[in-house]
Amino acid sequence: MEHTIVGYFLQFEIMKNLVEMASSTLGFNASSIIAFIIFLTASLILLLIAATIGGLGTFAERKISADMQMRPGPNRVGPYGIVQMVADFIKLFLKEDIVPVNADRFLFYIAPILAIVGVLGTFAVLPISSGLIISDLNVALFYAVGISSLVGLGIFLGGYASNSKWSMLGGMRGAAQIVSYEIPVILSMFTVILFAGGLSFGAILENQSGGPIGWYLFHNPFTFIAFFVYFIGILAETNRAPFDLPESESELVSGYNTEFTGMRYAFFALAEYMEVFVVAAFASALFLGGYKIPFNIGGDSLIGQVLQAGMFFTKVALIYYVVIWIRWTLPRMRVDNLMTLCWKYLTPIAFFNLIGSAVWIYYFGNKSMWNLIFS
Amino acid sequence: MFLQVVFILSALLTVVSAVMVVFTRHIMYAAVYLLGSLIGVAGLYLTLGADTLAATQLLVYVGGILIIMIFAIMLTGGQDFMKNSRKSFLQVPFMGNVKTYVFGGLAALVMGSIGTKLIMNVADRFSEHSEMLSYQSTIEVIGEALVTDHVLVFEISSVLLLGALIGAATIARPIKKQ
Amino acid sequence: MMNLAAYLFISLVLFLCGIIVIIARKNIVAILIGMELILNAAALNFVAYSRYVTHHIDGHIFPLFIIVVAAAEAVVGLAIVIRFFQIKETIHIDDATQLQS
Amino acid sequence: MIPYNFDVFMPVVILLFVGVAMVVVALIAAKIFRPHNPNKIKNQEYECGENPIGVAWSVFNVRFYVIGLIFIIFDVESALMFPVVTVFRRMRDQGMGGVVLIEVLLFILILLAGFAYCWRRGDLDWVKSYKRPEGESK
Repeated sequence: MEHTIVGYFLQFEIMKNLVEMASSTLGFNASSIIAFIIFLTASLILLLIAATIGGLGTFAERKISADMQMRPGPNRVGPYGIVQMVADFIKLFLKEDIVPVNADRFLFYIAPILAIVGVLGTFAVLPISSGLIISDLNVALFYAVGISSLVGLGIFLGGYASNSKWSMLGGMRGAAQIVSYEIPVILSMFTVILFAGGLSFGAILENQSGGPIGWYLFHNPFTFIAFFVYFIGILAETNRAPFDLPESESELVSGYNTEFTGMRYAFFALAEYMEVFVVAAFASALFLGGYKIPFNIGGDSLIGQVLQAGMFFTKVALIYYVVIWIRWTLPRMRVDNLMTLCWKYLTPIAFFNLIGSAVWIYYFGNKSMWNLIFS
Repeated sequence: MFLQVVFILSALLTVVSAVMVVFTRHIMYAAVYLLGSLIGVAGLYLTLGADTLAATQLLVYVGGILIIMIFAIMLTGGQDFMKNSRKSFLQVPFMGNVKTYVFGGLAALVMGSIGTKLIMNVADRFSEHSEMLSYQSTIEVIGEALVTDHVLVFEISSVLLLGALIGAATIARPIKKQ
Repeated sequence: MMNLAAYLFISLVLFLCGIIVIIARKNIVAILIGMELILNAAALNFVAYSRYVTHHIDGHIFPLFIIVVAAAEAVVGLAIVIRFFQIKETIHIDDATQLQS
Repeated sequence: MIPYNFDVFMPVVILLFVGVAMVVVALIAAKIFRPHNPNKIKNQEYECGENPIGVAWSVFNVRFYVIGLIFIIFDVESALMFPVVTVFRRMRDQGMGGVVLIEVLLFILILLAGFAYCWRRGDLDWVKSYKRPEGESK
């Protein structure tokens, strides 16, 4: 339990006393129940944060794109239009829910659930700060990769269930694209896991330090390449431009979510924006030092936790900005170029990285190239 | 306590989904119920302390096998689409009739009684008080086992995958236009 | 309630469902789905025995390779199904009577 | 040896349930507020204003399946590699690095052989071009 949020709370005397008190009043060991309550509260808070992040994602998207095209963007609702996302939510909440008469109703209902569950499942292992990681499983990365494959299934079933040609094309493309780019992404993760020697985020962040020199990005040439492979891969896995073929609005109306209205559409959009957040968080934890701050200012105290969370969100926001920047800069790829890029460029490069890192470990162990140069 | 709750939920999900796979009339629904069953089995693995296996189950089955099964359904399910209604999607890939279900039920009855008889032998012997594997995480133990004791099967599995890749790619390659 | 017999019983139910699917269905893809159920049942048995009886990690290795074999089997099986469909325009199992088209 | 503590998986299960509950609750709550007046035109699937012809569940191109099968082989490969790459550094520190490196390289190279075969035969190409002159037939 030591790598969970409950473990962090149990450091404090007051929590230990609370557990003892509850155990004595209830007559059995109450640590499980206390843990459940803490986990449930944390999960619900996280859900609110996630929904806010999703909303902020849409807002940031519109504001940054407006900035790049030199127009104001949303600016009517609230200061700088920041309440726009609430207005959007209310609008979507009040929209009529239309299920096409020829659609497959059962799959139409469960497709958004699959997409949301696939993203929310990964939130359990999100390393926000050293204490505020809800549960740092020993197979955290493996689990996250596995559970997020539900998103692809949700997109595919959403496209299938609509019984519309646009949706079907979008869903097929989405599934093919998401599964294809999973391979370079996983292989780039291997490059880091080889050096970290563990799948939990605690192990991955253990050897990284606050400064850029301690990051895995600049650990050696192979991880440097792996970062870019990973970054391109996550753009495609989350259906972001220039890989937004499943919902390319100029050819496929809106792709797999053409027939979804109101809240159902909102859940697909939310899942997409939250997934961008999650993969950006993983990118920051794997390659950019995650929540580590230089010289470990603050330590394990509460201030340290806040600083770490701030560091984490800053890095994620930067990656998020780059993702949006790319969207408004590059034109969309053609589908054959997409597959060529995945299978003929990224996958061989990722394999080369994996082999190279394994050889590096064999000769130099865990030493980074700075260690080798300056020693 | 929590262990029992997860066990009951996973067991229910597994069994109900498996039964629904048997009785649904729609091949796509069968695949979706299979998804429920697979997730339930992953939950059962968790209750047995096999976290690596649960993650593998999710990654390979849900992310891989299920998706290509749905691909295969899409690639085979749609003949006579344009002239028939969507009824054809339910009927053309025959999902069985009463006769076959009777045979299947009889076979299941026989095997089920034999299996129950076998299970009865161990019914009251291995209870929940027997201790779990004392690994915090199975992944490192499995990793060590894969490169030491079980290295041969590890390498042979790669040969198997190579054969499957080449064979399937050769079989499924589009027919060239004559 | 959580003991070996419970897991074995769940595994038995999965296995029987797979058997019924294989016998009753006439759709080749559905038959492959039934085979996945059976392979899952076998893997669950291994893990349950390793947890309650042998207390050894080998019970976790075997399901890993069962999953590998299941993937290989699904890939090749579905490739054959798709090829069969391209030639015969059907995936009814009773139409698969000839080895050579 | 630390005993296996199942409670660490609690948030995973909770989050999965919360995810399902969120969708269901939001849809049911929205049902109270949202209007509901369907008509025949509105309930059609969208086809740019035309009346939709047929259904969308048609037979797709087999290249989706080819991509899927290459993917699943490498998916399984990565599922097997996850435990191995996790212990690789530790095994090297224990002095078994060379053996494990050779094993891993063998594993990857065998699979890369299949990958190279698929590449050579053109299974990785989305648009097939057999590069055969127009008049020539096989």
